[in-house]
Amino acid sequence: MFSIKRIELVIEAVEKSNVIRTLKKINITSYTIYKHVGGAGERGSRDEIAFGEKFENVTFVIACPENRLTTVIESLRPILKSYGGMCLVSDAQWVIH
Amino acid sequence: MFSIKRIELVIEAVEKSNVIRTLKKINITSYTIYKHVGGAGERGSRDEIAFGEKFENVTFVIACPENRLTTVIESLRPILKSYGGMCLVSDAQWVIH
Amino acid sequence: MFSIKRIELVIEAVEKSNVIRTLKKINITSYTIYKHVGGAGERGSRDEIAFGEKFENVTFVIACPENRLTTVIESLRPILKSYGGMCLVSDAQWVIH
Amino acid sequence: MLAQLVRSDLKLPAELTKSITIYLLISVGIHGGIELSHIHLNEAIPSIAIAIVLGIALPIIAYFTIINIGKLDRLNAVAIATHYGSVSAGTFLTAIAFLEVMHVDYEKHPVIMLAIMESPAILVGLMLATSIRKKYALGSPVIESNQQALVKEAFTNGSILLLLGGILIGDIATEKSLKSILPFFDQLFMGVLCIFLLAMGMEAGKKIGDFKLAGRFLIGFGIIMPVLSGCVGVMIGHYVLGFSIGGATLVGVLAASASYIAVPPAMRMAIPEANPSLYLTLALGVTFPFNVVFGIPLYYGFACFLN
Amino acid sequence: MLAQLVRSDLKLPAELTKSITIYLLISVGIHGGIELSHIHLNEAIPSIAIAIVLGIALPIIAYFTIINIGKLDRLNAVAIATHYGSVSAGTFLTAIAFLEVMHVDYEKHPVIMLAIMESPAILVGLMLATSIRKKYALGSPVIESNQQALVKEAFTNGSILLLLGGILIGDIATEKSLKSILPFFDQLFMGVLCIFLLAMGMEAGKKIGDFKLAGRFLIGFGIIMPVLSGCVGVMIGHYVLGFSIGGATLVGVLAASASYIAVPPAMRMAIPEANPSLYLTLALGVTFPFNVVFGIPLYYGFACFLN
Amino acid sequence: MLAQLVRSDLKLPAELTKSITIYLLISVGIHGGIELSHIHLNEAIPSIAIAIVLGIALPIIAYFTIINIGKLDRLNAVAIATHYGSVSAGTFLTAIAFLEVMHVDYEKHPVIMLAIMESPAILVGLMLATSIRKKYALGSPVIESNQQALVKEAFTNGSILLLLGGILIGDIATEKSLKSILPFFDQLFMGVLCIFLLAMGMEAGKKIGDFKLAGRFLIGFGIIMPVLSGCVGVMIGHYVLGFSIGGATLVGVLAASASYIAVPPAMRMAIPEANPSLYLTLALGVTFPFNVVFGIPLYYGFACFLN
Ligand SMILES: Nc1ncnc2c1ncn2[C@@H]1O[C@H](COP(=O)(O)O)[C@@H](O)[C@H]1O
Ligand SMILES: Nc1ncnc2c1ncn2[C@@H]1O[C@H](COP(=O)(O)O)[C@@H](O)[C@H]1O
Ligand SMILES: Nc1ncnc2c1ncn2[C@@H]1O[C@H](COP(=O)(O)O)[C@@H](O)[C@H]1O
Ligand code: NA
Ligand code: NA
Ligand code: NA
Repeated sequence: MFSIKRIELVIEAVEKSNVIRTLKKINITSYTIYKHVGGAGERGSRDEIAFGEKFENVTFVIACPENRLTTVIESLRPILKSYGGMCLVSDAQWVIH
Repeated sequence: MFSIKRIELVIEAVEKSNVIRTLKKINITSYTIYKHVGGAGERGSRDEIAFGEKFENVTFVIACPENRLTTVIESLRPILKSYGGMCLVSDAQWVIH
Repeated sequence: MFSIKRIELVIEAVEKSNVIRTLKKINITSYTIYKHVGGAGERGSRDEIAFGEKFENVTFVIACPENRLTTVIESLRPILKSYGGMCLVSDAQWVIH
Repeated sequence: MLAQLVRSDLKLPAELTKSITIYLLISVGIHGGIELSHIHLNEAIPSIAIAIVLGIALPIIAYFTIINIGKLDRLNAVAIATHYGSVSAGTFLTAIAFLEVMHVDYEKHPVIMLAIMESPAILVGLMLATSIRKKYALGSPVIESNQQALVKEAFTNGSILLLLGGILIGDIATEKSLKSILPFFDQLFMGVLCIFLLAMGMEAGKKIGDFKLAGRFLIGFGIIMPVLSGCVGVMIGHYVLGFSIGGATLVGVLAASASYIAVPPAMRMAIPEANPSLYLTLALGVTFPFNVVFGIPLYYGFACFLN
Repeated sequence: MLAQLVRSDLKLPAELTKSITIYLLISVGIHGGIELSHIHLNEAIPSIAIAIVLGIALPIIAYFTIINIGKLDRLNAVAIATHYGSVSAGTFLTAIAFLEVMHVDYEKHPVIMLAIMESPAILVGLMLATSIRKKYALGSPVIESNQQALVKEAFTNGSILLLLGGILIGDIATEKSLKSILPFFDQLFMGVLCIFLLAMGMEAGKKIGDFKLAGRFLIGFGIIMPVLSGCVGVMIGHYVLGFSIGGATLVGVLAASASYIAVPPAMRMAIPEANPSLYLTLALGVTFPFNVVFGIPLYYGFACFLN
Repeated sequence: MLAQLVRSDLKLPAELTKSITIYLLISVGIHGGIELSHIHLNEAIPSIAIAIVLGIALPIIAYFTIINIGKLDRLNAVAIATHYGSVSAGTFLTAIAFLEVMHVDYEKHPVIMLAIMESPAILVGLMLATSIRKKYALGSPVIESNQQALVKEAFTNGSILLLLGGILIGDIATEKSLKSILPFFDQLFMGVLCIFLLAMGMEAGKKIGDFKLAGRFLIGFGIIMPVLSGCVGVMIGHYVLGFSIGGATLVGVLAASASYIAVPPAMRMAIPEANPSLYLTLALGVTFPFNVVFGIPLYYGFACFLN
């Protein structure tokens, strides 16, 4: 096991492909995505509505080495600024296989 | 970035609106919800069955300031007591946008 | 509240029942499952395709006492070795109900 | 082969079974509504009254049976009993398919009864649970706001609204506009019902593994209770409501069937102390398949015998 | 009872409403395509031109109306205005059902117009937002790559492709092969549309709670805007395109309807400064139900009056 | 336009395509069952035997072809080869639609063969992989319990059960009760198949981007393998089973088609060392569209030529 940073990004579903593009640019190609995520925050409540699945959230979980954390966060920040969302960072151990 | 507490509450889907009401009462209006969550625990296994989606779990993730943690937990505890579930608390950093 | 280890295992959906069997063998019968999880990693991108839901990921979240951590991880490791995936371990507090 | 099906990996998508249920409820509502548009409202009052009486009496009878004969604790008994006072739309639909294949005519009032009988039992269950908790000085773990939510939902849950909506459409729509929607709601009905029964069968089959959990007494209860209430229902249909063979059979089915959609989550919220595996296994794994395979022909046979 | 429905727990599965939308778009495309196969391409050019002109003019008019009469900030105004330049397939389908129940014939060109009018307004909205940001020196928070993605999607979104795909099938398929698919795409149409309207109604009803948020001016706008553009549309259909009563009604409906599927996510990406609750409430909670209940008969009445 | 569709945002809901697959398998089973009810069981034995022989022989032939001509490692070769020994229900259904549009009659035995040919190839693949690992002293990363689960699933997977269930219904149901379900299972068949092909086409199209990954040899293999096995299949259908043009075409299609539903997850579990992108791209992105567009008419033409 070695230490990594666990980034948990909750963001509007319309921004999904934008986030993936952004991560690719800084060479982050490993991530996990949860779709159909509901939520509530400053921008009101977000939930699947029958005719607008794009008004839900998606969650990205990204495990990245500590020294890459700032790069990742700085490239995600503009998206968070424009479209809102939540980004949490915590410590975790990666189990080597 | 500043420190917050990350609360992760896994609870039966029937209790979803009850949890939202409870959080509202203590002025917590920001949370993220994962639906259609399966699981197993002391109360047997819970999974989507075709005719009873209400026998699944939902997961709430709530990022809250450390000084509000006790209030949140104490107001959720009665629900956990009656209906079971899991509530984990961990440390995380909130990325300011 | 008492301290536990939070294990977060992202693995291919075909392995779901295998993981459950493995956990049962070491007497772990409490876990939470997220289905229809997308992702990308060394083994390419994984996402629901209309004719192959088994090519998605599932995520297991397991809260276990610290002294059981090694057992759990060692029994999951062969699966991770064969089929890839991600396994993160972090510290959390379990809210007693 | 059925056993294979159950043990197999095959799972109908949950959204499909929900969609099918919606379709079937609206369809059966429309059918009922079309026929009822020829009927005066007054004529429906006896059926409505009987539906309410059954919905109140059945769970009480079931409760005392379980308590006195079986040795279950009281709150589990209430939770189970409540299911038998409500109805199963799936069983009702199968009975209609059965009558149609047998070319037996039936009155349409039972469709209204189906909508009405969803709710009263839930209220009775709630009241029984509250009084038990008081009498035996058990602390109630039920959050108050839940109780209010429950009462509201007992009367406005989806099935009721879909059924009543269908009845309304069938009742007020002109023949001309009905013509354009009937290919969808009428011709496809039996085929869709087939898929529904397949899904139900698989769901029911998955519950069979939990049989040991329920124990012999409860399994016996899950079979004898519907037989008795089914026969009482047929008699009420025949003697009190004066229905034909088909109509009396349907009243029997309403009485005999146990809810597995609306009541289980209501009981989970209202009586968290009870074990959901018990009532789900009974309603979905024992009584539903029993009614579909043996019960419906039995109640039909009994209705024929009375005539 | 409708209110009950809305407040109830009942929720049609999201995948069901999506599937139904797909079915309806293909079906209406096929119907259109069958008729259009008898028509020369040249004859369709005027309708196509009008569709583009409406798609460009309507959002601009709507924008200046909101800015001048209401006191909304400019970016929210653009976001709302854009919705009124695009179209709502749901409203269009309801209008077709209305005409069919009334036994009124209609030209099939509006089906092509429906496909075309999805896109231009989105581009106009984008351009308005960009020029406003420049003029008032607002920093643009829109990520560049989003802008490109948006333009591409404006022309290749699902609804357009399904409609055009249906038109193509209806146009080129032989009568023999059509015969085998028509039971599915034709006979079921009205029944499926029923379920679609039920789902839409429930979705729209859930928006009613947000009315206070929108304020009096916007609600007024959400009703008067479609009335005016609907009547203009009918006049264009009648005088410019020379359509019959049915065809003119449909052009009116195209002009009057506000998109609630394609435009909202586009505006969310293009104008993150705007409040999605405002435009969603207006398009889905005000204009859509208004058009379905009052608008369509009104435009039809106006078309009759012109003839 | 097809390219547009693929690149677009449009995605049929996954639950819809699953539901459609279930419907199509049951429907084709029922059709087959109705016809087979007139046939003696003995007459079906040769078809069953041929199905098993093809299921065993084809993956072995495919394996040695890939190993000898291409330069793929052995385990990837096994994984790919296994797909060609199994069958694709989608291709089979398209072939039936093709024959029906051409008004060509066909024997119903191939429906049984379709059910049977799902399984044997998976077992052959498992055995090949095991023996390769032994021979080349590769450590097996496959968890033992997985192997058992796999063998069980090979014989009881959903498609098989739905097909056999349909056949059973068609076989034993009386004409009267069939009448009530046929509007659903018969009249809608072709329309639903349309939507299915649309979904499949989009899925297949999304695989085209992975073509470079597969390399020239594999793409060639994905086209030539079905042509050869398809023609052998037609010859077996004609000379060994004595089928008409339609029946021989279907045997050809069974031999030519590569599984993309049952086999990929089985191979993922059985041979984790192999690259899923390779076999998914080949089965879904190369062989399926090739068979639908060129293969079926080719095998049909060949069957005509033999007669
Ligand atoms: N404090 C919080 N805890 C958990 N989730 C949050 C929190 N704040 C925001 N979110 C999530 O982020 C989404 C966007 O938040 P906002 O931009 O504040 O509307 C919400 O829909 C929630 O899913
Ligand atoms: N140790 C655990 N680790 C992960 N999830 C758990 C654990 N215990 C309980 N859960 C989750 O909480 C739900 C309710 O647990 P219980 O009340 O113990 O039946 C389960 O269905 C699981 O999803
Ligand atoms: N660094 C990472 N961060 C988040 N998720 C990951 C990471 N690496 C792998 N995963 C997840 O694990 C799955 C399998 O990874 P792999 O075996 O590397 O292809 C991926 O589809 C992701 O969902
Ligand atoms: Na009952
Ligand atoms: Na418009
Ligand atoms: Na084959």
